[in-house]
Amino acid sequence: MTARIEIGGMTKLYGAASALDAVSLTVEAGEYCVLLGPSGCGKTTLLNIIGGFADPDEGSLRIGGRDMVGVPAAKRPTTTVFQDYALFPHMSLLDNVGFGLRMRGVAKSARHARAREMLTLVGLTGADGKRPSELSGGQRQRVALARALAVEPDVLLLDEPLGALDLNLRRAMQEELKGIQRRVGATFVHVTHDQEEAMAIADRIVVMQGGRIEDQGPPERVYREPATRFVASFLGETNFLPARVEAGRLVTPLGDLGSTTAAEGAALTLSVRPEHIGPGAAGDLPGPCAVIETVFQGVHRKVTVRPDRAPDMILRALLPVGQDARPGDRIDLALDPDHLTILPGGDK
Amino acid sequence: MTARIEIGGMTKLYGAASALDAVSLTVEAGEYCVLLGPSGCGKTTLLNIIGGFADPDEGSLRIGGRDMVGVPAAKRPTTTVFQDYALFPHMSLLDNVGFGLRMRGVAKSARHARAREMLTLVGLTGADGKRPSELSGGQRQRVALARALAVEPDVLLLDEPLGALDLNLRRAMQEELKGIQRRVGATFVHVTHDQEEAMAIADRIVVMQGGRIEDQGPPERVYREPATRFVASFLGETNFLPARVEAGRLVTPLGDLGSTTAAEGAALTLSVRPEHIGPGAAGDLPGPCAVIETVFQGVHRKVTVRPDRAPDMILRALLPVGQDARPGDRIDLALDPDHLTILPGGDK
Amino acid sequence: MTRYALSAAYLLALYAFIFLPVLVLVAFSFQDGRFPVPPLRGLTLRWHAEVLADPRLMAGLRNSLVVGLGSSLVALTLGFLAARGLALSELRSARVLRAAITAPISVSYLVIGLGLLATLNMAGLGLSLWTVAVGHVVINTPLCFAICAAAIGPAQAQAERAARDLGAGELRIMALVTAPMIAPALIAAFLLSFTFSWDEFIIAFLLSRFDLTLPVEIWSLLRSGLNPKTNAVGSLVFLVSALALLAYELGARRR
Amino acid sequence: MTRYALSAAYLLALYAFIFLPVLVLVAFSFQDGRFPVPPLRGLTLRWHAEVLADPRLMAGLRNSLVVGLGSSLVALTLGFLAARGLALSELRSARVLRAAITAPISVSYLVIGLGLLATLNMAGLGLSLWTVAVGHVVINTPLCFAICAAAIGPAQAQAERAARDLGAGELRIMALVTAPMIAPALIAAFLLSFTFSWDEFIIAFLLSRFDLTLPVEIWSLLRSGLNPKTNAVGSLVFLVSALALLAYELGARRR
Repeated sequence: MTARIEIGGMTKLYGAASALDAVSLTVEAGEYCVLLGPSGCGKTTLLNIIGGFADPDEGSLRIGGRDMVGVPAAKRPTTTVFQDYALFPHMSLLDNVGFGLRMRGVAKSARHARAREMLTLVGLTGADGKRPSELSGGQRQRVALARALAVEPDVLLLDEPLGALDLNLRRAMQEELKGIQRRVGATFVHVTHDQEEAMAIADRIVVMQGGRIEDQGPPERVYREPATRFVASFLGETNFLPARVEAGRLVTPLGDLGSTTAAEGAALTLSVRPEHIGPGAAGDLPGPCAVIETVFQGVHRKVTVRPDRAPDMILRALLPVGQDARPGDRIDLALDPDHLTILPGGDK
Repeated sequence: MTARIEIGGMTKLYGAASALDAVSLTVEAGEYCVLLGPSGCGKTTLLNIIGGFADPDEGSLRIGGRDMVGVPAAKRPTTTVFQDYALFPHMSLLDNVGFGLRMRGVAKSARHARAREMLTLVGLTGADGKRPSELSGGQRQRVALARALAVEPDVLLLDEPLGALDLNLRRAMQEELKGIQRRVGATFVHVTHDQEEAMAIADRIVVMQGGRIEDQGPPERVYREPATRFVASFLGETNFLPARVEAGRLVTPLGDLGSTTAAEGAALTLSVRPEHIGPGAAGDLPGPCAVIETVFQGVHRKVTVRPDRAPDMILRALLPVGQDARPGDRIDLALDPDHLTILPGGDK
Repeated sequence: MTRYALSAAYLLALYAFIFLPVLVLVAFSFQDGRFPVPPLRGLTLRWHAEVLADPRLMAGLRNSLVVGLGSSLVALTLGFLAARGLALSELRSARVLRAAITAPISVSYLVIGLGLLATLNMAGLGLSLWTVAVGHVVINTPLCFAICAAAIGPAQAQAERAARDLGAGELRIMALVTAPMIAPALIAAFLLSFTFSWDEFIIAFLLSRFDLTLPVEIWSLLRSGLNPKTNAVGSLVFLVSALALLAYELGARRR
Repeated sequence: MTRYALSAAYLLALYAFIFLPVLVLVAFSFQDGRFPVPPLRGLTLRWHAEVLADPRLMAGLRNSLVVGLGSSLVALTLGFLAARGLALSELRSARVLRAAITAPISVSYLVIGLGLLATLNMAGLGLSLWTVAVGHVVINTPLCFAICAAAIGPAQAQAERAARDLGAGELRIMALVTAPMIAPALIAAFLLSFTFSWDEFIIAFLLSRFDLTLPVEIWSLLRSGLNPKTNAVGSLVFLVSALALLAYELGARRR
């Protein structure tokens, strides 16, 4: 009912470009793993290789300890929830959900019972006889999930499963997906480019770019201590500050940001998220700033400012909504030095 | 170059259902007005009537003081940016943007000059000779904007102009739209169902439902003091608490929430946004709670809790990310009574 | 509003232009007299009865039905298999291969008839209803292919992929997923193919010897000039085409 | 991999089946001898030269070209106007009206030919190349309509709406927006319509008297049996169809 996935040195070329470049990844049995990245980063290729829809050029794939390279999709302990659901439009929901069991030779009454059970699991009790065309987008997504889970796969693969839903429904469904995963216990591998979705749902986020894994770990660790500049900017808005290490101190255009153990003279980049820059006093860093733009976001007001100490720089900060700020105003801001992330390399 | 829009008692029926039900609205000249609501609320119908693509069954429409009912779209001082852009695929960008001027008999050299100017305004300098198919979604959106602005309309109508873009691009384009509106000075009427977009961009938000205007005003006023229960929940997540007025005090299942001037004995509903419920002590309201679910959102951690004082109730609150909370934990929360919105009517 | 009036007038004129010939044909098949020209002297079913009693025409009708149904079934099977194979292949050359099968739609029936005649001559095979049927399979396979190919798109490819993921083999995928999903197109292709065969004259004329199809029999009948009997048998041909069209509207469009 | 081998073998067999007749026809038009059957005795252009020198065949060629080009242009215009009118109307009945124009595609050419003949008889009009052209307009208008109607979709409606918003009138919308947007479909409809007219025998046979189209001339030629000259003229017919197809591939598909 659940299995560990071990991927080693996986490479996949499309022509001269590599969609995957020596990717190694282990997903524990029963884990909810989200592959996150921009389009073209290789996340879907990786999912297709796990599911048996594409062959790797190099590398190993083991699911539950069994070698899977060359095994056709139909014979793998995996099923997939496709991005566009790929329901069978000419079949009732019962027949859609029971299709996998029918292919396995399960008798009609048994597979109907199981299909009803799965429809109940996804909250569609009593809709057995409907056709997919009679359902809303969110309901179709549930049927696709029920169909893939009906054959009790060890690993469920989800290819942008919420991509076709509108924002509110997407946020609701992601909580539900997580709940279903806890109940059925299978390993879930979920591909998305939506970082909010990934952070909300994942046990482990795997951030990919250009066919490589840039970072992986629990959502909070990846958000708060990103391994690379790409990860820092992809997982939410951030400010990058160029910094140099001088006499054991981090020196930025804004001033001295405290002591560090990094190598003397090294050129670094600091990442500071907007929520870690807030109201302050003139003596704080960055201190006095000119407001360029403000955007009301309900919970916060996001301001774009130009600090007096480094007028070439643009910073974004979140203010509490109670604090008014308009373009042209001058405000004092303070940066929280406990939430700096130090990344290698200078300004690019 | 800009004009005031006055709509009075506008009604539009589709069969027996009313798409618009006696809507009256004034948009000031040069204002950025966003019509916000779920699909089917009548916002697009209203836009179509302003643009001349649909006739009202009843009501008046004046633009810049001139009566517009019965005037064809081609003769109105309005142009539209359509949801799917509706660019002319067989024409270069120059010819697309210059099309309206061509129809007005402007000579080739003059309209090309103007089209180049508009392409520069939207950040597409030098792309004159390209075809729409060579552009990305965001660039097409800009061309549609340039094409509609090239004829210097008094009123620009935008029908879900950012609906086809992905989230990051959408947030970037909304700032740009606002900037362009300030530069050209025309009245913008923008239809969307995305409340974040509406709050970020609008001078005036008009929230619609069921063919009626539920609330209108500056984004902050509408977010912080919504006129109705619908507006409170559509503009962001919120908690509704049933309340009664007893001896001049607001009494809720959580306890006494302070004095009020509302009529004695009235059944009311209070709206409290999750960001106004935060960490507190056991003596605060709601006080001790059991955590049901937590969702990591980067800037915050959203928790769903069941307060001990009213175990039938579910509350959602935002915690700072530093504060750890897992399902099953017990935490003390405090509600900020300064940010209560009192809505008429009891629990529905 | 005048724009709509103009459109309506235009459409009416177009309908009259397209349908008038058939209406005249059918109307004068009921003419009580020897000449299918006005004035209409009275209505009679005599000519229709004569057609139904004519053993050669009835044999032609049977032959046409057999050739039409049989050749359409074969053409549909060949076209469906080719369309599915190409639609799902990831070959770069699929577009070219597709064009190559579709191309013969625009090749002259006359050329195909002449070519088949030459080929059969060469192979020393005699002419019969079988050779006519082969000719109709040749002309209708590209048509069936084109209709099936247009119907098989990403939705079918995705559904097949899902079926494969759930453990289905190729035959079951085709029978349980692909074919039912494009059933309206299959029905349309079969019926269109049938009406084309039903109507086809030149290939049937060139490739038959003793057992003739209905159009060839009618052509013989026409040598004695136009009369209400030719109108009556023309109406019969039209009736069968119209039934096929009705079946299409009921079967294919409704789904 | 065996699945691909199987598919490839199937496709090859299908191609052979569809193209063999035409290949045989063309090959034996170069036969140096009196009979278009194996063995191939040698290659000669004699038969092609004879065809080009035959005044009746050359007159037929000219007539066919004139009728084909003229009737296709008229059919395309009628079909385009009807398709645009219907596609953009918001009438509930548009679907029915559309079916009514498309329906005649499946009606027998024989029936249309007989019907037109009866109608012309009735109206007392004589037969000529004009009547053949009218017949071809009747059969090709539904085809042109169907192709244009399939090409005019929401994208065109939206673009027309935008053009109207920017101040364009109906004629300029059609000329500057609708027609250029569906240019590939217009080209396809015109060329397909031309090849159908080019190839058509039965209507041309029934509705002409002195000026004959090429298929009718070839049919006369066939009375004297199959010989390399019939192969040569068949190849000529094929060549023109093939050129139309090539024009389609270059013109319509490339855009």
